[in-house]
Amino acid sequence: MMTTFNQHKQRLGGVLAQYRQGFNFWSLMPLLAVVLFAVFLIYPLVRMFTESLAGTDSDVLGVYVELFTKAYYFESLINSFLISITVTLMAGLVGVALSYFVYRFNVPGKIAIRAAVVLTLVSPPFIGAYSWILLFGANGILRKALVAGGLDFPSIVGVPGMLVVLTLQGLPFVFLMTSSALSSVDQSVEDGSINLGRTRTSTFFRAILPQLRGGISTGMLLVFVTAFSDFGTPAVIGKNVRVFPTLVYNSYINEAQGADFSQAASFSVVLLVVCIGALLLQRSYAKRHAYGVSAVTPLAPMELHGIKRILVIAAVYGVILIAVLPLITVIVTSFLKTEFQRFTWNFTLDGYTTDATLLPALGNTLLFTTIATVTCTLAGAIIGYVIARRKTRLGSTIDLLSMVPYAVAGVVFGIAFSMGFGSSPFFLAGTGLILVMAYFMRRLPYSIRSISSLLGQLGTSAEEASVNLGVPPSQTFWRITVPMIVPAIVSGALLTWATVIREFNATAILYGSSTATMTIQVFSNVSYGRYENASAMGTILIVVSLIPVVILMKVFGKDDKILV
Amino acid sequence: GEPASGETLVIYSTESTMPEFAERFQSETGIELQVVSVSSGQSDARVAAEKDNPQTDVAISGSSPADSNPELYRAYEGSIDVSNVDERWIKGEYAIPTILNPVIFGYNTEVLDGRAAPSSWEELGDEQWRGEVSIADPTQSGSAFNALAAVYAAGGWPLVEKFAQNVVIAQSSLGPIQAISNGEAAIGIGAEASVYQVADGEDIVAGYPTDGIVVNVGMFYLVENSSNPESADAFMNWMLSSDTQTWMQGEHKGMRSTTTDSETPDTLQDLSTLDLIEVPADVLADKAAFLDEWTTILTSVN
Amino acid sequence: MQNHEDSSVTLDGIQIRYGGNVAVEDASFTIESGEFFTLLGPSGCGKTTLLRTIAGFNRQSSGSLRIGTVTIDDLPAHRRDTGMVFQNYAIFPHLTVWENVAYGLRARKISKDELKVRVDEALAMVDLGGYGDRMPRNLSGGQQQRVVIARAIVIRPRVLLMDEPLANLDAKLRVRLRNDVRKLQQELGITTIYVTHDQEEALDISDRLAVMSNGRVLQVGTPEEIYASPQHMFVAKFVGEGAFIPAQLQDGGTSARLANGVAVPVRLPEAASGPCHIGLRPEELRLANAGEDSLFAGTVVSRSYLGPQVQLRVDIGVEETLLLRVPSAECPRSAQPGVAVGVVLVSADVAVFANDAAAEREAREDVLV
Amino acid sequence: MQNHEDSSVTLDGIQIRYGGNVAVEDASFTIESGEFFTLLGPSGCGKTTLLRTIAGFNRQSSGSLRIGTVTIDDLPAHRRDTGMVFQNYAIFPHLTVWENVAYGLRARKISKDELKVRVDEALAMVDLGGYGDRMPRNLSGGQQQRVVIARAIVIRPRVLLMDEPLANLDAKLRVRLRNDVRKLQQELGITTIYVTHDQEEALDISDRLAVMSNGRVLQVGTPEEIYASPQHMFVAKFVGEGAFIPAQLQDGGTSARLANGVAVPVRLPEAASGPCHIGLRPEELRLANAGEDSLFAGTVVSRSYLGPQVQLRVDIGVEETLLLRVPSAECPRSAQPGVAVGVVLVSADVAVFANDAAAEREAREDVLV
Ligand SMILES: Nc1ncnc2c1ncn2[C@@H]1O[C@H](COP(=O)(O)OP(=O)(O)OP(=O)(O)O)[C@@H](O)[C@H]1O
Ligand SMILES: Nc1ncnc2c1ncn2[C@@H]1O[C@H](COP(=O)(O)OP(=O)(O)OP(=O)(O)O)[C@@H](O)[C@H]1O
Ligand SMILES: [Mg+2]
Ligand SMILES: [Mg+2]
Repeated sequence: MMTTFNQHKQRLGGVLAQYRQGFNFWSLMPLLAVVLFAVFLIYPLVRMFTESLAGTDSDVLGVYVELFTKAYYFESLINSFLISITVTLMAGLVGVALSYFVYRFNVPGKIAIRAAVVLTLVSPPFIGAYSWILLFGANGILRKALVAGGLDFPSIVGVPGMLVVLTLQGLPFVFLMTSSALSSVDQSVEDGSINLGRTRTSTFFRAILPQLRGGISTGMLLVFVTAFSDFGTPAVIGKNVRVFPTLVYNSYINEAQGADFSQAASFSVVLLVVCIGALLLQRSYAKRHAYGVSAVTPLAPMELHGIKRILVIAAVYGVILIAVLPLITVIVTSFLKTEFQRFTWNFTLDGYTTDATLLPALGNTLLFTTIATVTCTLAGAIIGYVIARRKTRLGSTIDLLSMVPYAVAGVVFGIAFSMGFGSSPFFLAGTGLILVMAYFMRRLPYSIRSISSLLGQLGTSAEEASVNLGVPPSQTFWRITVPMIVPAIVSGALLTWATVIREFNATAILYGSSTATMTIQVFSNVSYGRYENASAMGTILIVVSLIPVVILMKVFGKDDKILV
Repeated sequence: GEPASGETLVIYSTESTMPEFAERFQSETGIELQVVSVSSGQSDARVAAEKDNPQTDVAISGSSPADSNPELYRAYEGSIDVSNVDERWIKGEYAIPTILNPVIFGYNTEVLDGRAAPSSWEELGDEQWRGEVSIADPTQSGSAFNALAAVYAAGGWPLVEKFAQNVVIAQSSLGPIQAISNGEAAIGIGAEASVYQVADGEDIVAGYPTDGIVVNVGMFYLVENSSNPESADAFMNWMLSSDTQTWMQGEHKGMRSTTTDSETPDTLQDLSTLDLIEVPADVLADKAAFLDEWTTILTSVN
Repeated sequence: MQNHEDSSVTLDGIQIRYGGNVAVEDASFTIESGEFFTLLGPSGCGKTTLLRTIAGFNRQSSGSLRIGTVTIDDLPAHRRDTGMVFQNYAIFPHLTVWENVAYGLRARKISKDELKVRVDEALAMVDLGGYGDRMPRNLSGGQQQRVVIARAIVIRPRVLLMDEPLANLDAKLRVRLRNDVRKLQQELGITTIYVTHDQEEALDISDRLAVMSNGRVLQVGTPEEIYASPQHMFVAKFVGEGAFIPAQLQDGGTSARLANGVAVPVRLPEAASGPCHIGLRPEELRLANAGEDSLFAGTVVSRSYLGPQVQLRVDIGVEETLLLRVPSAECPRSAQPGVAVGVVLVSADVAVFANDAAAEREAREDVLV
Repeated sequence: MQNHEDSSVTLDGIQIRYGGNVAVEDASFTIESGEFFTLLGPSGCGKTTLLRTIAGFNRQSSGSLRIGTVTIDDLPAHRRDTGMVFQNYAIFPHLTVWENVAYGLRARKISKDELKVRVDEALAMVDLGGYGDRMPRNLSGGQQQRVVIARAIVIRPRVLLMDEPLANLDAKLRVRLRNDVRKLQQELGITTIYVTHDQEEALDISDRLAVMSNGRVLQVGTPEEIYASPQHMFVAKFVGEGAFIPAQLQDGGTSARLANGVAVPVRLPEAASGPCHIGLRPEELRLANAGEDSLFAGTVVSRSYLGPQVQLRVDIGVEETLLLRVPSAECPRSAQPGVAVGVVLVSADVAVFANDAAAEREAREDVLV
């Protein structure tokens, strides 16, 4: 009798203690995170979906049926699939090789290489597209030189151009993911394989590569999603190949449709379904190939000599050169005069001085990017921390939700946000706020994941040690947890900054009269043939995106890992 | 209230030269004009999406958006003086005809490489131009639509079919012009003004089809419930003034005036010498069906 | 500052669950003030779980904890005033050695001067006087471990908790550090709960120890009690070496008959019968001299040289081989594998264990991974 | 398949550098065909470096390596036909247990049937018969280690190299696995080079061993030779326990005088004089009985219970304390810290070591981290 009473009292005490601990900042966070996703992700997507069913056609599913029955639409879906899969494979191949070469061999200038890779991540793909036209188009400088030299080199405009540009655009994702996967492979695995009689090559394919599958597939997923949903690149270099994202975008802005967005919404839903499908496939694949190992002794760099070394260096720098060639082109042409929309070899600063939209666009870009980066980094750190450390019932829900934006293409984001927040009851169409919101939600998963996976690796013992030494959990967070994750926060912020600055697909749908960003103006300059202005603005965009990278390098020293 | 200097007016514009108008307008009236460069389709879509909270005062469109959504726009009757506008261009009470742009083509003589340049839509159906005629997507671009309508008028579906075999679809209205400019295409179809942006008279030359030219009328619309209706009115009246129209024609080769009281420079072929036609009535009657047929033909031939 | 008068720790029917699994079952014992108490047991038996519960990182599902006379069940971890030394790298990687040690003190209101004195003192205690400015990544494993120890003792906790603090160090260093730890604890007179799975370490260092298996505390006692009078065969096996042979009690429980027919005198408090196991430790056996009478006759199956001693395994025709340790100087060269030898039982009687099938199975699983 | 007739390994003046640092200096010895040979030494002494050089992962800067009569200096690692068991983590995480073991065989041209037979056989040898389909992450540490062993032996290498294969396992398991390893090696008759820093393990398992310190091989010999006749004080200290006390040789090198005036008989092959150290192992000493004459008189400073034995440290007024191990049953209760006792020297004479200042310093650094 007595004992049961005491047990009751204890149990009650326990519950009370949990309740008391339970209602604080941290227990509110999971809830807030779910609300955040519900409002900024689920709501607009659902609204887009309902809109897609609310067509003026009598048959609500008509648009979907049309998509699969009408060759004009269906072909673009097939085209997009073919192109994206090719691009994904090419980026995978080149990205893995590049990453392995740089990680493994004595290639000089590794920091510069990593910086170059991040840089290519920064520039909007259609800048690359039009640079490629300048270089290898029918009238391209380099193509003409090659032709003059007797090499019959076809114009790059069209499918080859799209493949090149989209592959280069995807390269950094694969590169970065592979690099980080490589860092968890232990040297002893390679030694073990060689010791068992395998050659180095066989060892790479049979023992090392299989362990990278999770990381590589994540990178390739990102390539696929961007390639499948980019309409800026086909718009500039596409030529006669209809691709699905262009269809989505055009259906949104179609003159013939009037104010009926059901087609745009339906197409977006299809795009979303394809990307989510890719995401689910990749997740289950990565899960099957997750080995939960971490390297005690990471793979040691290998000294190559002679011809092998030269070949590897040539391959690496060849790829890097191709990747930065568009950037160089942009910078050079920004100082060239255009006449009749063609560059001449006359120096001018007109590109920088004649465009009235340059300063406002720069201001907008800096403002939105900064706000989005700061909020995204903060929220990402907090939510990532909550997922990793505060075991809550909402944890798996948040985890799942934070996955979705990976698969939501920029166009779809734009359309969903425009439908969700553009008009009543929010009236945010064209405002800076709606842009920042979209940027925030697109990048949030990246921030969350980088923090939660780092914390998972670090383990809890340092934090427990702090609590054990009498420092309450709230202070422990600031004094132990935060300092330990600062490097990850910083490099995550850097990546957010770089990718938000170049955002185009969602921005194109959401921007308004006073909120045009640099990428929008570059695109409009390219479309109107104001190439010197486009190049000048592109150059400024490149410089601006580089600033934080440079600052970080100064602050954190020349640790090349900061760029990953 | 009165239009006030210091106000900010917004325009969704399809005209690449609009920033220069804006500069001039501000220096003359003190009213700032913010230009958002969009295509006709984008302009329509935005105005529709923003109907509860309009973000622009004026919109340019080539696709008669007020026909289907009159509630989005404001009739100009009473606030804009269109007395100097040539009657031919006036279509309804919403669209303000401000700029004329005949849809023609340009060609790159280097790419022609000795071949005779085509002089009519009919000739564009000739097999020798397979893959060398660049045109924007008629389902997206007003000028491409008008060009297609002219092709149809010149030779009906048989000609459209031959034409479809030759075209390369560019991804924007200015794409075809850029394609001839950088040598990607031999022939590019577009508005006269855009052709003259790249036509230097040597390599790139403007060509006027002899079997019917449809004129793109740059229609300006006043947006319903916009924030600065008075300034919008002031702007439109300024646009249609003979001063502005004279300056426009002098400054931008190929931009033609809708008005009768402005001076036309003689560097261009006079409008009256061109074989102007209307978009055929059966096309106008069901635009969607016409475009459907076009996309079907296009997908079937390549 | 703290009441160090009574810093005994009392566990009263502690049960700890992870979801549906019981990790610790009904642990009840008291650790005296100033005592060095060890939790000993194989991997996964619940040692860490119990320690973390005392520190306040897990909550027991039932039972109660006291430090001194105060119940601490509802005290959050950061107010329990226990210093914990974690098994692994719980060092703060972003702080210098000095700041690592000062960390806990800074949370308390202490003057700058006293802070400095106490941190320096703690560093000196663990022989890291000159290392204050180093970052942890520039220390060897042993040095890192000492930083963590200094960090825990500098706050003068009422109870010091150490979770396999020496597990990752090499043998020589482990022995040296365990002596240091013991000396430090005695100087400070601090109640210490130490976790290890190394039986020699546990015997060497502890005032008393608890042997655990599968979440249950099998026996609590001094090293002598545990080694010499194990209450369970699992304890006997885990804490020392020897052969554990199935036998049949006879003569009212005064002797046990092995499968080979030999009867061995056993010590048993009361009359009993039935199947059992007897335990024969190496030091209870020796080789018979030539011509000497011996209880067991067998064949050497292996001989290995351990330095001071030679270890022999002798097959006497039962399930297990006997284990003998002969001083190297005394071990006849002739005692090689295959040679017949006699084995003398040195002690008057031997330990005997009841056959508890369940306990047997568990014990075997635990020991043999 | 391979010529197993002569798989001896000969090191001839091997020097190995990392950049400017010499990691291994002038190693010259031969490991006989079928021998179990151990490299023993403290952390950082160059054991792994030497092993990796034999496997072909490092290249020596000078000297030459032979397996049998063939020089292998220019043979790439994957053609040396050595099976290596890595200390840790060398398991392929993406392959099942079965595929891990099959991995090396697949690189060879072997029929499907033979592959299956050999892999199953190897798994059976390490008691992992039923585990073929498991992924490594679902195995315990001991099981993983056995997979790695199976993987190395299945290719029937000419030489088996094992780098601290048991270092991360707990004590009980380590002892069990080392017996398994030894048995396996004897069954297969495979030349084995084993690396450890655990002296007991080295003595127990090896046919012969090499003791290394700071890149130099100090002594090569059988366990008995190493333990009982160490050539360097470092070897004596590292391989066993005891007190090493500074002394002064006298009487032409037949005895040594300690700082407290006591003279101890020493064994020295030839006459010598001057300062030296004597080494006193625990088994060379015992407590004097009441009234018995004893060489040393001292005071107990610590007593700890190790189970079969009690360990005492006795201060005899010199730099180091004597270390005694008394069988628990024989140790008087009275021998507690602070009590005066006599200590008898059991052996006729004791080991003596020349004072080599440099060697001394190195040895100390090595042992005391
Ligand atoms: N967080 C957890 N969730 C679920 N089960 C757990 C958790 N931590 C430990 N366990 C389980 O509880 C049991 C006791 O684990 P504990 O860590 O206390 O063992 P231990 O005695 O410290 O072992 P070791 O010597 O390996 O550290 C084990 O069966 C373990 O698998
Ligand atoms: N890759 C390397 N580069 C430079 N120095 C090295 C490298 N690997 C080892 N060393 C150095 O060479 C020496 C010998 O190292 P080795 O790893 O062979 O020691 P070990 O005897 O195996 O030690 P442990 O018992 O700790 O494994 C050490 O001083 C070590 O710091
Ligand atoms: Mg534990
Ligand atoms: Mg090593």
